[in-house]
Formats: sequence, structure tokens, C-alpha cells
Amino acid sequence: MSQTVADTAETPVSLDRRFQDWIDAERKIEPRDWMPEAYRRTLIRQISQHAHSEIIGMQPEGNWITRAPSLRRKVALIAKVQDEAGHGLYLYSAAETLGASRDDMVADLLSGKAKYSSIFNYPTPSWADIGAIGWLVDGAAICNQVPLCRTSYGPYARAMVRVCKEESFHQRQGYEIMMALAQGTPEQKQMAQEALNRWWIPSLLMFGPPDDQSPNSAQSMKWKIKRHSNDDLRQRFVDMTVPQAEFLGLTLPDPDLKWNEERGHYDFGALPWDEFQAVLKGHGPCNRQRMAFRNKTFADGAWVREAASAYAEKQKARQAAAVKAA
Amino acid sequence: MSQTVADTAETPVSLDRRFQDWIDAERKIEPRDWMPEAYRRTLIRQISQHAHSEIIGMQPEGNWITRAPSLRRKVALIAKVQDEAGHGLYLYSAAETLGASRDDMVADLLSGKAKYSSIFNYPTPSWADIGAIGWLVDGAAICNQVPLCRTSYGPYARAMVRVCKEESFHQRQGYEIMMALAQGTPEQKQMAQEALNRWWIPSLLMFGPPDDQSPNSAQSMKWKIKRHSNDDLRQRFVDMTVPQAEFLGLTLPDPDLKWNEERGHYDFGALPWDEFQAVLKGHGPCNRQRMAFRNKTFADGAWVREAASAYAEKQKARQAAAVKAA
Amino acid sequence: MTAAHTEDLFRYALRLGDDSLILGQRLGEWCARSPEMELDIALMNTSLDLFGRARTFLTYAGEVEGKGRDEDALAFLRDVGGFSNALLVEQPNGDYACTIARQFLFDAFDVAFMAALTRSSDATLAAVAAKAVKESTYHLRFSRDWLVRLGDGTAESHDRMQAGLEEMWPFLHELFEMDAAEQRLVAAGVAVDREALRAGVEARIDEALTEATLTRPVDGWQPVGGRRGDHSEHLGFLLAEMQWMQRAYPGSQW
Amino acid sequence: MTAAHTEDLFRYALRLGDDSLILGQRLGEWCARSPEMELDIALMNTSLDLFGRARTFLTYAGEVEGKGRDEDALAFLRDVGGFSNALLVEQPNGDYACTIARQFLFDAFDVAFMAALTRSSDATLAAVAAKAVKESTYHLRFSRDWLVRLGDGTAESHDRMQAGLEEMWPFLHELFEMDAAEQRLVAAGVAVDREALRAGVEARIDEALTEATLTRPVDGWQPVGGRRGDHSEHLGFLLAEMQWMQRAYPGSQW
Repeated sequence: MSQTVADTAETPVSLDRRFQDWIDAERKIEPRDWMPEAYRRTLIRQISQHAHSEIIGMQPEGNWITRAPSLRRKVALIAKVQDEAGHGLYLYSAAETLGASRDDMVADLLSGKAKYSSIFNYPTPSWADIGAIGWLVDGAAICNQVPLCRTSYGPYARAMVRVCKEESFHQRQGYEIMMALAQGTPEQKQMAQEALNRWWIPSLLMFGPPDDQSPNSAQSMKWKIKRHSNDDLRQRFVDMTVPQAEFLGLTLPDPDLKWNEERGHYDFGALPWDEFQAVLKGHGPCNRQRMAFRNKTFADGAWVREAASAYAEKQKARQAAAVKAA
Repeated sequence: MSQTVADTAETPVSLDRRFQDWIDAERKIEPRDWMPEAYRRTLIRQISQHAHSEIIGMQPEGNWITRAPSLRRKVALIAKVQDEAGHGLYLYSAAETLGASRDDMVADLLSGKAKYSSIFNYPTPSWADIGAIGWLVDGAAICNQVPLCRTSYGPYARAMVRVCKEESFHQRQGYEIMMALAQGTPEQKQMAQEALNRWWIPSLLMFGPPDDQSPNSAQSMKWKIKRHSNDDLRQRFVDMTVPQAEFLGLTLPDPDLKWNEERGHYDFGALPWDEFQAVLKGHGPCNRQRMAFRNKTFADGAWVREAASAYAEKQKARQAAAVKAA
Repeated sequence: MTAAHTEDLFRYALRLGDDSLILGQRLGEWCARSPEMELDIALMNTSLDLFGRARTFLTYAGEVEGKGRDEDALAFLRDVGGFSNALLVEQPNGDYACTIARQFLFDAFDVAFMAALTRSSDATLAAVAAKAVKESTYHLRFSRDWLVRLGDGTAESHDRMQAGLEEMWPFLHELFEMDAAEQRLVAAGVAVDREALRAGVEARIDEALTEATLTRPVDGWQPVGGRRGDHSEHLGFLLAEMQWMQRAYPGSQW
Repeated sequence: MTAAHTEDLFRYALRLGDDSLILGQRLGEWCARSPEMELDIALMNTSLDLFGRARTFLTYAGEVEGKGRDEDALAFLRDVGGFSNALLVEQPNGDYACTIARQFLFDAFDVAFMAALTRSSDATLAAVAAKAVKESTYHLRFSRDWLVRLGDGTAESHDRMQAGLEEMWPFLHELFEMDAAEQRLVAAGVAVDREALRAGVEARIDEALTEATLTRPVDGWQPVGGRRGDHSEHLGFLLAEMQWMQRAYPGSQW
């Protein structure tokens, strides 16, 4: 919005109002624009959490790169995990446009101060989990993220366009993996069903607490950082996924799941919010493993990063000396 | 021989003569007996090399513990490798009776100053190699070592009695592994044949250079540290092994191998002494790997050994304080 | 025996076998890698004892099941979800302190468990336990000695031992867990009441931690799931290595 | 094509495929483990290129062989002795410097090799090479840059880079080795004369080592054997992991 809406000489109240008007008009906020501190902080938190999730998410899927059951699947999986690293990088860059530094964000991830999506604290003991993650987790992520392509902060919205495009591709790949298993041998079908049993509830939990327990949502909706409520998005995901599961011939592990003619939606059973809270607090099956792995990787790589800096310094000094000599 | 043969007040010449007479009478030299420095040095070198070989030999066989194809074989293999560690320990102890320290011997192994049997510089890429090692390498070791049960130095002779007993057991186990493979599927039989192809020549090289190129042998024979020539032992091994291979239905990889009616022995082809020298110089397939592994293991364990010493010191100090207080 | 009892007994023998099998395999990974030759021998010894038990338990499980699966079929031809070992035993070796922590917690439990199992009304289980209890007493002596030595050794060994303990502590909890099948077997006098062992085991652990100058970790995360086949990501890699030959050359005799 | 030529061509395509496959697998082990996110991306990129080639070469090998083996049958259903990759590519990753050393030596050779292979009279091989030569140029830029950066970085990185180079150096030799089958294919205009590449490759290596302030290792041990299936002990573990699924669930479609 450049100088259009906000001039720092204005009073805070009028700045806030003009900022909100701008957003209400569905126009984008850009890095150099004035914005309320709370808006900036909320976005940095949200974008960096998303970046951290991409980085941590490489672990459960990377777990199967060396064991993928065909070369075609192996290549697709490597490309997917590579995309996730790429998403992490764009998202850190988007957060940097808000004045955060990547080093600080990474430090917050490593110290446990910053969160990442709890879904990556579940393990991938079987190949079918790779299919289930693609189908369900990427599917849920897309439900969450498609609206973010229209989010009010420009760099974030543009990053999400690219992320969503790639995630749709991943989601189709995941579904295709499930399809191959569901149409395969009885053992493969069982593998697929067990993975579905493992991932269904965690996927629904990904949308966050029910609307009546989601205190920050109202402000985020007003700022158009968020565009739909948790429960709305969750319902959309369920409605989308039930027929996909039926098509696979797999059973969603919820005896209460049924079509509600009146609502025009599927009803589903109560969700285990105690589990959600437990995983959030660090008591998921893999929280410790994911954090320990990331911290060890970071520590093991310190000498490489130091070498790169030292080399860059030397090069700079050499160039400076060359310029001086010339 | 206690005070019987050697009194340090005697002249060196008469000491040497009485020492040799004692040996010629097939009597044992014990740790506290007088002995020529060269005898002591030769024995320390030979016994510690043997100990080192047991320790390094744990690597090629240990390589299959986690992958042994049945629980019965796995248990037998673990027990075998455990025995090897045990042999290493007795042999270091036998060398210590000659005034060598285990720490120094181990340091010489780690620095590359001391040698170990070149046979352990060959890899075990297949399970059949475990059978081949037991059958051929332990078989060759037994040919070499049975005479050592009567070697002139008492502690060494007694250690060899125990070692040989266990190695005979290992040799039978190895042969049994080969038997199962040779009588198994075509793939198993091929696996056995390929392992035999890998290990036959190296096993023959284990007996050392031909007699006319083995300069130290004469003195060792005179001292009864060695009782048969390299070529004699090699011939004995070949004569013993050929019918065993025939019984397995496997082919020894030597076109020149045939029964010589006149000699009453099998003739066999010329051996690749250039390969023997190359492996001895460090250019075998696994010399670097074996040494690097042992050095890394030793370095990684330093903090544990330090902790054990520190704890022992503390305990000693506590006991001393308790005694004082009492 | 009713069919339900048979199924319970099969599962029980299987999980006892799986605990021994997987821990034996982990210890086998130490071969030639430990800090002293004497430790190689000791770790292999414990590994051998555990594999010995695994063979008996798995053979018995196969007999009870009655579908013709022998010890090797059960060890080498199940995938991750079919294994019912506790999560503790599949945890990676880590450094020597980590291995000692895992072993000490297992042994402290196991000595009490095997002693109780000697009183099982099932003759086979009682017989395995009679042998195992002696072995486990020795295993515990070894792991406890090292816990103390490392805890009360140098500053580095103390820190590593504490870290190893923190790493393994959450998995102790699952050893006391009993599902419905086990509870039915407890009622039938076959299985051990794991919960009843807790006070004794914890006292034994606390006493050793004190001597080792270590701090008892705070109870927090207490993962379960191993008994019903929900395992960590580590187990698949262990199985890939362990089962390779049987998978690559199916139906062969070795 | 004579039967002998077919056999030679099968073996040639297979060894090119095996080199790419095994090195791709090793690089895949780095996933999420590298010192920077950018390096994760770069290493996975190289891995992807190598797997891409592996698929084409192995598919072609299967077609030439004519026994119905596809890329997956060749990748997942051979044991150690059936693999014909050079020993270099199966060496464990070690630290990042070790991986860079392996990659740099491979790339320095590979750029020259692929450029020469574009002139193969075999249209399939020439087409793969045309694509590969561009990829390899990029791979070499990456590995050479890091060789220089680590060599001329800190004292620690210099020592690690030199150690990695010493570790991998002996395996460079085998890349220039040609057996009788390859020599026949060279004569037929199908295969690359590896020996003819030596001077150029060594000059490229020496020039990079100088810039990296590294010392060229002394030539000594020069192991061979990979081409005829004589591999290190490392390959079996790599295969156990890589082939697990295909072995455990034979005949399945994925």
C-alpha cells in the first residue's frame, strides 16, 4: 500500500483504522507498509511456524527415502521432501520481510520456544504412512492454506500460491500411493488401512481447537490472516475426504461418521482434544525424536557453516586486496 | 624351569646353552625362568600378533551378527566372536607374563606398528563367507596352532590348548554352514562356491612365505616356538581340505590341484606371493577399514575407560578414608 | 484350553520373546565396538542370554499358535506392526551410557519379572524364567555397576549417564503396562502382575541412582503402544537388517 | 547384434546404472541431515539426477538383456555379488567433507565421461549422456565449490576435507578401469575409453586441490573389483535397507 494508507506522522488510532480499511478493501499489505505491531508479530509467528513445520516434516517422510519400494516412488518422494525444504526456505524469507531473522527463527525452533505442526510428531513405521501423509496431511494443509493465498500480507500470500500448487501435486501423489496399496495384495491393503487408522484423527486435529476454544481467531479473521474458522475448514476436509476413502475401499476409523442430509455435511465423532493438548505439550510419539534429530543435525553441521563463513571472509579480504592493488 | 637350568650368575654362553638343552629336552620355559632376550622378543611379537588377530578378526565375522539367517546361526556366531575376544584376552595375558603390557601392545596395534593376520583384511560380503572363514581360516589356524600346544613357552602352550579346542568347534560350525549351503538351493550353493573362491588362496597364504623365503623360521624351530615349516603346514592343510571340499560338492579354485600318487600329497598351483606382500603392506581390500574401525572404537571408548579409572580411584580413596576412620 | 486362552497365551509368549529378541539384536550391534574387550564379551554374553530366551519363547508361541510358525518364522517374517516388544528395547544404542541406561532399566524390571514368572502355572514359562532369573541377576549386576561407575566417574561420564537415563526413562513405564489379555492370564495364574512389581523395581532403581549420584528423571511423557504393534521409526531399520537374509532367500534352510 | 555384443552392452548399461543408483542412494541418506537447508536441497537434487539416470540405464539394461527384468527388478532383486558399481560410490557418507570428497572425485570423472558418452554410437546411451552432461556440470560446480570452501575454510574444515580426500582417493583409480567387455565396446564405438580421460580428469582435480589448499594424496592402494561384483562390506547394509520392501512383499505393485 506504500504511502497510500499509512503515514507514520498520523495518530495511532487513525493509522489502525486506515490499515483496517485497506485490508477490508481486500488490498495487500507489503513489507514497507506501516502495520500494527500485533499484526507483524502474529504473522511472524504464523509464517515461521509454518516454515518450521516444513523443515521438521522432512523427517517423517525422509524416513522412507532409502526404503521406498520402487525407483519411481523413491524419486517422487525425494522430490517431495526437497519441495518441503524449498517451502521452508520461501517461508523463512517471507517472515524475513517482516523483520525477523532466519537465524533467530531457527534458534527458536531448536530451543523449543517456537512450535511446528504437531502432525509431524507422529511416526511413519510403514510405507503406507507416506501415502497417508500425502493424502491426508497434505490434503488438510491445502484446506488450511488455499485461503491463505488471499491472505492480507502480500509476500505470505504469494509464497502460499506456490506452496499450494506443489502441495496439490503431493496430495495427488499420496492418494495414488494409497490407491496402489488399496488395489494391491491383502497385505498391502491392510498396510493402507492401518496407516489410515493412524493418520485420520491426527489430520482432523491439524485444523486446531474448536472455534469456541480458539481465542486468537477473531483478530486473525479481521486482519484476513485467517479466512475461515477451524471448524469450517475441518468440515470441508471431512466432506472432501470421505468419498475419497470410499473410492479407495478403505474405512475411516470413526463409527460416528455419517452423512447428515439436513446439514448437507458429514457428521463425525468427538475429537480427542486431550491428545491434541498432550502432543502440543511435547508428549506426542516423536516430539523428542524430532527435536533431538534437528538439534543434532544443526550441531553436527556447525563446522561446515563456520568454514563457509571463514571462506567467505577470506574471499572478501582477497577481493578488497585485489581492488586496492589495482 | 625355575632355578634348574639358569642362574643369572652364569656366563651368557653357558646360560644360552643350558636354555637350549632344556628346550631340547622338551621341557617348558616358565615366566620367571631366564630366557634369551631374542626368545622373549620373538615370543612377545608372535603372541601379541596372535592376540591382535583375534581382536581384528572379530570385525569380518561380527559383520554378520545382525544379519545371520537364523536364530540358531546367530547365537552360534555371537558365541564364536565372543570366544575370539576371549582368545585375545588370554593371549595378551600370556604376552604379559613376558613383561609386555597390554596397553603398549594395543597401542602398537592401533598405530600400525604391530601386525595382525592378513587374512582379516579380506571382506565378508556374503553370509557364506562366515562359513568359509570357519571352515578354511579356522582350519588353517588349527593346523598352525595345534603344534603350538607343545610350544616351549609354558603360558603360550597352555593358552593354545584352550584356543585350539574352541577353534575346532568353530571349524566344525563353519563346515556345517557350508554344508547347509551346499545342500541348499542353487542360489545358496552358488553363494558357498563364491565364498570358497574368495577364501581359498588367502587361506593358503596364511601359512606364510615358502620355506626358502622364511628367514626367521630356523631360529624359531630351534627354540621350538615353531615346530613345522610353513610349507609342511600348508601341505597338511591342503591334504586335509581337498576331501572336505569334495564332500561338499564344491570346487577348489585351482586348476593345478591334483593328487600326486608319488608324493602322497596333493599338488597345487603357484601362490600369488605378490598379493601376500601387498596385503601385508596395507593394500588388502580391508586393511584401512579394519584399522580405522579399531581406532575409532578405541577413541570413542576413551571417556568410558577414563570414567572407570576415575571411579576406581574414588573407591580406593573412600576405602582408605574408611580404614583411617575406623 | 479355550481358544481365547490360547490366543492370550500366544500373545504373551510372543511379547516376551520379542522383548528378548529385539534387545538381543541391539546388543549384538555392539560387537567389536565397545570401549574395552571385556565389555565386548559382557555385552555379547547378555545378548546370547537374551537370544536364548527369545528362541524358547518364540518356539513356544509358535507351538501355542499351532499354525506351524517356528522361531525363525516369527523372528524373520513379521513386519513392524506384528512385533509386540516394548518400545524401550528397540531404542537405538546411542553411546555406551545410553545402552547402559536402557539395559539397567530393563534388567531392574526383568529380575523382578522373571522371579515372579518362575511361579507361573504354565510349566514352559516357569522353566524359562527359572533359567532367566539367574542370567538377569548377572545382567543387572553388570548394568548397575556401570551405571554407578559412569554416574560417579568423571564429569563427562556423569553427564552422559544422566543424558542416557533421561533418554530411556520414559520407556520404563510401558514395562508395567498390562492389556486385557495379560490381565486374564494374571487371573489364570499364568502371567506376572506387572503392576505389583512397580514398588520393588522403583526402589531398586532409586537406590542405584543414588549410589551413582544421578538424578531421577521427572516422570512426564510415558509412551506405550509397542504391545499392540505401534512402534517407533527405529524398529523398521532394525528389522530390515535382521531379516534381510530370510527375506532375500525365502524358504531356504541355513 | 551378436549375443556377445548384447551381453557386453547389458553389462555396460548395468554398471552405469549401478554407479548412479548406489551413489543416489548414499546421497538420499543425507535427507534432512545436512548442515544447511540449502545443502539438503542441493544434495537431494544430485540424488534425483542420479536416480533419474539409474532408471534409464537399468531399464535399458533390462531391455538389452531381454529376460523381462525392469528397473525395479534390477535395483531391488540382486544381491551384493550381482552389483557392478565402482567401489567409490558405495563408500559410507562419513562426515560432510567425506561426502564432498566422494562426490567431487565422482563428478570430476563423470563430467568428462558423460561428455564422451554423448558421442556413443548407441543412441540410448548417447541420449542419456546428453542430459547427464548438463546435470554433472552442475554437480561438479557444487562439489568443487565445497571442496574449495572446506579446504580453504577453517583449520578444522581443512583437516576434515583433507581426511575425506585421503579416505576416498584410492577409489578414484577404479573409475578408469576397463575390462575386456568394455574394451570391445570401445572398439565398437559404444563405450567411452576411460583411460583416455585420465589426464583431463586429473588436471581438473589437481587444479581444484590447489585452489582448495589441499594436498594431493599419494597414490598407493588402488582397489578394484566392483565391476565384477567384489564389493566392500558396506554394500550389503545399503542393499538391506534399499531392497527391504521389495524383498518383504515380493511381486507387489507399488
